[in-house]
Amino acid sequence: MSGALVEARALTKLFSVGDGMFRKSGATIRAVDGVDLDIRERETLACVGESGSGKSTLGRLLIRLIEPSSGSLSFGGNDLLALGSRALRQRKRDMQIIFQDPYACLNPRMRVEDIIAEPLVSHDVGRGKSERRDRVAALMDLVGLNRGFMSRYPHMFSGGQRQRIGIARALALDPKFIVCDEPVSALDVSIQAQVLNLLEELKEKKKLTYFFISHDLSVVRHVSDSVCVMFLGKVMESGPTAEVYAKPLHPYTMFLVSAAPRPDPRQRFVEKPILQGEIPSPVNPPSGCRFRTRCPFAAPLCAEIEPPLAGRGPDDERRVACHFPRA
Amino acid sequence: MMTIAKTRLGVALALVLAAGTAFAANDYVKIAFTSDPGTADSQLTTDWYAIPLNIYDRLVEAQTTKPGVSELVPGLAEKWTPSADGLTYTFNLRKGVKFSNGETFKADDVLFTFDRMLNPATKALNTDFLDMIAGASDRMAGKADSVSGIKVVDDYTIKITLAKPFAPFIANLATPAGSIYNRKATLAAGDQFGIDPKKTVGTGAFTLESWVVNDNIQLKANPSYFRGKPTLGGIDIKISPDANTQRMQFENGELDVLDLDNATSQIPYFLGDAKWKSQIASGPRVGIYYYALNESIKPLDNVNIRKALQMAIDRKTILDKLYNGRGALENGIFPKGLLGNNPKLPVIPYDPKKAKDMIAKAGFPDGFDMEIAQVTDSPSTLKINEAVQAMLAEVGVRVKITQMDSASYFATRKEGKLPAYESSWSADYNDPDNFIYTFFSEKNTVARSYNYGNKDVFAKLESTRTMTDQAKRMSIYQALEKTIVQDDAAWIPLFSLEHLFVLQPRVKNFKVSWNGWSDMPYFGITLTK
Amino acid sequence: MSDTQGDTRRETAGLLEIQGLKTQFRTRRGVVPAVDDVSVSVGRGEVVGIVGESGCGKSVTSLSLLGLVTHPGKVVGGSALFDGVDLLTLDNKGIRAIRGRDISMIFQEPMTSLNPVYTVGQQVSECLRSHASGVSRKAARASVEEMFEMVGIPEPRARLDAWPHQLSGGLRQRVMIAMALICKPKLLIADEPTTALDVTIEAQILALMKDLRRDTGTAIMLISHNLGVIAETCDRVYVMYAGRVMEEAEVFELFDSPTHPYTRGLLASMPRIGGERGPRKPLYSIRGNVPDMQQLPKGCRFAPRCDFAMARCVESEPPLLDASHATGNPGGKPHLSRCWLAEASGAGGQQ
Amino acid sequence: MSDLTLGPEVAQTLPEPVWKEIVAAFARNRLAVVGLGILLIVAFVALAAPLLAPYDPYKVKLGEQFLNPSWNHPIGTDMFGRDVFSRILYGTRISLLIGLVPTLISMTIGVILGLVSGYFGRRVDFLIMMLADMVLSFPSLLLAMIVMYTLGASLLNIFIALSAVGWAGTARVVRAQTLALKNKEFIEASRAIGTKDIAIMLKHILPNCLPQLLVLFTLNIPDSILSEASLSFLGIGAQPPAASWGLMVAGGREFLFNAPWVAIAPGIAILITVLAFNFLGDGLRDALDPYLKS
Amino acid sequence: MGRYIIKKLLISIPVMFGIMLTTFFLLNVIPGDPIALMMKDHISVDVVARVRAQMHLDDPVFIRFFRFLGGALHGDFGISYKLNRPVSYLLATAFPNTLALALSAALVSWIIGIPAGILSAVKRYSLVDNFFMGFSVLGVSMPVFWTGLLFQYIFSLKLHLLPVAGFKGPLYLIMPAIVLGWSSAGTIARLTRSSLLEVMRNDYIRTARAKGLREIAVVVRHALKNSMLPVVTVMALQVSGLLSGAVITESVFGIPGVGRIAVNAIQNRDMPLLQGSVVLTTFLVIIGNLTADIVYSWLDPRIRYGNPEGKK
Repeated sequence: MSGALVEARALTKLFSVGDGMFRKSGATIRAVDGVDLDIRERETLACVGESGSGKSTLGRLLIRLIEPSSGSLSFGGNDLLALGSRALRQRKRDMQIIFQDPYACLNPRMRVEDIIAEPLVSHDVGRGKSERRDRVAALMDLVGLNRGFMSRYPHMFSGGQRQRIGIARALALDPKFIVCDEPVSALDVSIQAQVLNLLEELKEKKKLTYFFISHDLSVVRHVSDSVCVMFLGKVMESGPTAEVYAKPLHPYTMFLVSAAPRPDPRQRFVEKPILQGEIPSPVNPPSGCRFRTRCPFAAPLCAEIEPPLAGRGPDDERRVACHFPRA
Repeated sequence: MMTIAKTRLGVALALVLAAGTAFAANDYVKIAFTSDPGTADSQLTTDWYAIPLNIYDRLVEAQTTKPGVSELVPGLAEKWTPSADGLTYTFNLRKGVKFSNGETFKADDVLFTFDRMLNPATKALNTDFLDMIAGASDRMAGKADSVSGIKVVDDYTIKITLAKPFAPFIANLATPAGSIYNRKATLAAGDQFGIDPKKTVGTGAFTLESWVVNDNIQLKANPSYFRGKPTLGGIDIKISPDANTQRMQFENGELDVLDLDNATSQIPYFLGDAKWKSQIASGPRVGIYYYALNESIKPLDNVNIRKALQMAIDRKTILDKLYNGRGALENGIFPKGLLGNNPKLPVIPYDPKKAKDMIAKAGFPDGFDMEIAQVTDSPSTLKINEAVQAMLAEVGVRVKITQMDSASYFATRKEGKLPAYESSWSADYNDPDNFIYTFFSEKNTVARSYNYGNKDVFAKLESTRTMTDQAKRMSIYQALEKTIVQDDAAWIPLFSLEHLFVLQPRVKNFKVSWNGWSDMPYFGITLTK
Repeated sequence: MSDTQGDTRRETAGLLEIQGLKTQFRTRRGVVPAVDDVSVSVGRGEVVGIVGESGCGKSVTSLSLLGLVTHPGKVVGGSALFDGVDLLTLDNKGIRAIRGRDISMIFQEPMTSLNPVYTVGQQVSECLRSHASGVSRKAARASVEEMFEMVGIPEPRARLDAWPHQLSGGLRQRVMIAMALICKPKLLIADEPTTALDVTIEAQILALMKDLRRDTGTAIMLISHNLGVIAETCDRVYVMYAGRVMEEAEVFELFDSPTHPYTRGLLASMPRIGGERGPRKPLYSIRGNVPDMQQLPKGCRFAPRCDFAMARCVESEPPLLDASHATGNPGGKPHLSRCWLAEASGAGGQQ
Repeated sequence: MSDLTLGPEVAQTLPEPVWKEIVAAFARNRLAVVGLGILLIVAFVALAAPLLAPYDPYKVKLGEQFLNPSWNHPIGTDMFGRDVFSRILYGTRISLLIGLVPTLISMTIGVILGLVSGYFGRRVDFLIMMLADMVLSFPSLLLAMIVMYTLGASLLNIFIALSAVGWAGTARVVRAQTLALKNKEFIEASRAIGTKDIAIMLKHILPNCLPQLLVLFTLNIPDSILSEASLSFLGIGAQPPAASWGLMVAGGREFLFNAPWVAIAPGIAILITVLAFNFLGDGLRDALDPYLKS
Repeated sequence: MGRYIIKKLLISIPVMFGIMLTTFFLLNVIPGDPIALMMKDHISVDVVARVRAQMHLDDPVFIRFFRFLGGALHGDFGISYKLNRPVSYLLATAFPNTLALALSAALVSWIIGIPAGILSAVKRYSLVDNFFMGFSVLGVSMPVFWTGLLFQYIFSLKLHLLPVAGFKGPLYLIMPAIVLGWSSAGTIARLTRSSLLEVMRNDYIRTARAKGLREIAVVVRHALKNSMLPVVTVMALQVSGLLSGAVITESVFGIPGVGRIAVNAIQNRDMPLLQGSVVLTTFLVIIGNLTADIVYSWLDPRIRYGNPEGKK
């Protein structure tokens, strides 16, 4: 494919439920189920979905933090899954991840300096302590942290600052690709804006490519060039963000977009469609289309045949997995 | 699941309650053992004779006439006649004796009993007491179906022929190992003999009444005992493994007799206590305390070293300080009260200076290291070892005390590899053979880790056994004793001690057995109300 | 400290009148004035929103009302008249009688707010039976079932015997709402009721709350950090920051013409779904961080982060000032703002 | 996650051992402070035993057995005329050694196996936990006894026996903690960076187990001391004439009546020391409570 | 549930096998001759050699082990060398005594430990806390045999209230049960306390309070049941601890139980008896764990009605 930095085909991850002793006896969850994905260089692809949709798992698969059960994955044209552990470790310099929880993602028993320097140490970058310290200081400047706080422990920082530490750590090895796993959802609104702006700025400066995972549709709208909507391990719809939001093709996308509360009191006078029911169990997903049990437009066909993710519009830019796409 | 647990609890409590009904009647004398004997079959134990002594009789009995003195008296045999060559003994048996199952005692029972001991299927441990009978070795080796030397003449006469003359044969038969069983009952009992109280049948003054393993054994008076009904209602034996617990049970009135062998450390207390000092029964033990020296370990192979060690131990102080002086120093092998005891033996002096000199002359001017082994959890042994450790340190001998669990200890000793150790031996039967042969015969000296090597002594020990001339035998034994202890310094004799018991005031007629054993017959002892 | 002088609102025969509430946490590192002189009123049947970022004291305000602040927190001042009774002076027994019956609460985490070892039916009926003695088990069960139906729990009868872990997050929150409403309270305090839920479920719960409010007339105090939730649900809104109320206004007024720089900043920093803003354009962001509650600035608590801060702001803290004139809404519902800019003179000059 | 005692909004930071706070929380617990005080004294006594003890604790004087407590012998003498007071002072050393060494050994083993088991999971985990189950399924005293018999009674072998018995508990705790930590985002972050497994275990997981290990450590020490006493009761503990408290109690129990001090004094020494460790451990557990969970 | 139990039992088979193998081999690498031990001073080399051969004691150790194992699979654990009775009989008679002791001791530990734990959790850092925790921890801090000795001294010899030793009725059980139970009460109290403190921090406690429940109802109804969950697990782990303690207690109080049998078996190299005891005690511990699991699930509906889908 043309110029895609990350290319996933039929990527699948199964998790077995139950204890580790008798794995066979447990049921399996198809957390990510046959996902095709292209992320172009310097693009932000957002992945949006509710809990259990497999978006975080997908993010981890893309940088091979967890091993896929099947499917293929390439990074910069190279088969990522073919790499041995040593080569993979080398490869990891190019891809990083930023986590959701600014508290859990930093080891409470390490100094900020050591946290940010850990990638340098692991990859033996930089000679000596002082050189590394310089690089850490530069990274802290880059993400807007006071370099004087280098020897503090994470708990002395606020959530936003911790998220900056996490970002600095992710940038330490000059990666090309960063998976942002709900990087702002644990932050307050005012801090969220700061971090989003920082990510945007870094993307320009460092020529980064983002895979941006979020459940917050307005954040996604803001940061992404294109978006994929996931539901129970499957991509339901994908395409340029503005178009998808303006004209959702999949009923699920439509409900998602309309459900998000907006800071506008007049919205209360707008009759909004509300999606009924609960998210089905991932162990026993519904037959056919996984969304059909909640879909008000479901037809008998939906229970029988699973709709493929089919291209629509010019260049197949938009894709949707629905037998009866809207509009 | 819950209900199961509840039922179990219920069952357990019910059992506890049920056990409560088995309280011994008040006319039972209450005594204690430190561990369960495991069997009442005297052929299968070499160690636990208290029950056999009370529930069986033997052809001949060793009766205690005075403290430390015994004589052989008729038991189930009214009379025995040795042949002139000392090879054949004819026993005339007592008539009208009944086993507790009602069977009448006959010569066949004797034949059966002795054959059973030698029958390899029995796996008997006490064969040494009968292996001098003609044909015994063939029977033991499985080469014969019967023992050729035992012949029933009629119901009340039996003839036993020995392979070689063996002077202490009759005394041998008076040991608990010579207990007589009933053929019918014993065969019927099979492997339950000596275990199941109902199936364990003897002619003795008591019968086995109940046996709760590790807890309690009760013997009941046999009303039709041929010597008359015992005055005791029975014997209640508690298994109380912890000596200290036993002692508290005694003080709390839960025991009638406290064997101070189980609580040697308490002797000073009881001797000094106003309430108890008059309640102490004591008797000399026909037994000797000694240190064994392993001659295969350097420098104990050097006779002068061994002599020096004999002189370096202040036996008097040990006797006085650790045993309250209740005993006598011994200088040979045969302790006081044993046939052949030689009071004229030269005294081994306590002379640390000379000892040190001798050690230096033997090539150890700086002394040497040696090891003393003992079993774990034996505070009395430890006490004496620690004292000796201190005394030998004075002459430059550095002693390491090694404690081993008893299984390792006895196994190592059997291999002849145990270092020096302290132990005691008391008489099974009143004959010097029981001592000197046990320690210094060729096969036993290795098994007891002396590794004594005087071939001349070995030969004499074998030949003297077969002598019938009692006086001559004794003089040879005394000569050998002198050679072994005084010339060869093969061991270090220490002393003989008294055996002390404390009794509740209600216990009367308590007589310490002639040999000073803890295991003793209780026939004749009475309880006041 | 004398901010009540600027308080013009005295007219409400309100259901709840919180005046000058102060709640502190005494920690090793010092005293945290988590709620500092907060006054909130709720009228009968009114839906009042309290919005603010984490740590601003919005939850502690509600917990303080019912005496649920636990060690080392302590209510140290103020009053809270509820139907004429000062909740803060009630003894344990008195406040217990109010809890769950007159005022009930639902919490953020429906996962952990239900006791895992009792069925949801038991837990809801326990609430009823502890307040209405003499309600038979059977009758309680029937009312619970009815309540379940009302809050939109499918198969209500079967769900009575369900264990919390068997229910999804949305259903659990419905159970919590049923529990809160079973005694027909006058006031429902909803503390971040949808924060832990997925967007589609959140929409369901918000819709449910709107319906319930319409049907039961229960007043609601809705606590949230989400301006969207507040905008769509509330009648009147309090904006809190660092333990203080910064702005109070009727909801349309607040979103149309926010006067406090903090409120304005918050609104501006929100990315919007329908926004025309291009994706590359940075968001407005309030600089800096929430102040350390142990070392609060001397003047306005927002001053260090405020783009409009003046010398005066650093010097002295403004009281809640009437800002209605500044928004062209004089004489309407009260609009108060803790900002010197809201003073009649200076307010108009700023946009 | 948040510490609710502070209210959901106030507790902004992840609980993190801030030494001042831990010390303060610890100081609130009077028993723990008393325990710590006692242990400091015990440690001092252990170090200074030769200076404090009026007599040679091993000197046998057969003429001076069972002397009553007096100015010359504050706690009297024992069955060999040795000064009980001096023996108890010296016993501090052995008993602390018996408390510390096996605990250190067993915890080191337990930590390594627990880390490996929890981190790598699967077969290794299955095997290690099976082994731990074996150790835990058999009464520890009997197991220690068998080991003691196998190796022979000596101080070194006590260390080995108690370690052989004691590691399993630690392994389980560390494993559970490792499992809980393994999926933490900071561990994931480290893996994403490409950090080696061993470095992750040592740099990330182990330090986060330390509060638990500290508590476990203080509570395992008294267990070791008591186990040795039990082994001594069975005759396979420390070997005479060592002045181990366990041995002194076991040996002195025979003289409870005529010379009660011989058994009671070392018993009280054990009691006080073990109690102090227990109080200290409980206090630490309490003070570290917010940091014990992952 | 049934599958769970079966699974647990299946896992316990290799565990039990491992313990048997280990103990068998450990006790065989050391010198120790049951026959020589039985004969002690009366040793006769010929007799020992003959009887050893007859009892197949000279066979290689693994042959003996598998011979034993073969018997064990058929329920035949052989005959004790020392006590001359079938191992199964000996254990069957000793087991109820140990069970009675262990259960009553466990009961004592709960009676002391649980209220102490609750009180000190509710009144944290108060004198009440200190007193009750101090009292329960005191039990853990004394060597069992020493406590036993003092009890015997005080209650039997001085006060004449209870018999010193023996096992002939409930009266005889009182002291050993208290001594042994007290020694594990501290563990229970500790755990109850920390577990209750932890539970009290949960959101649902706040919910319960917000409902207007009385504080006692909050603690008893809402906190206690939850906080007992980890306590139950420890109660099961107590089985092993109680059996260890029983070894000593049974010896001090002369109770004919499994602990003493096991100790004697080790001391006497009585392999059949030792292996039987190993199987029994291991089995007991496993049963204890299983019971805990079952009680746990009975208390915790999350497991009882665990959703097979494994949802969070």
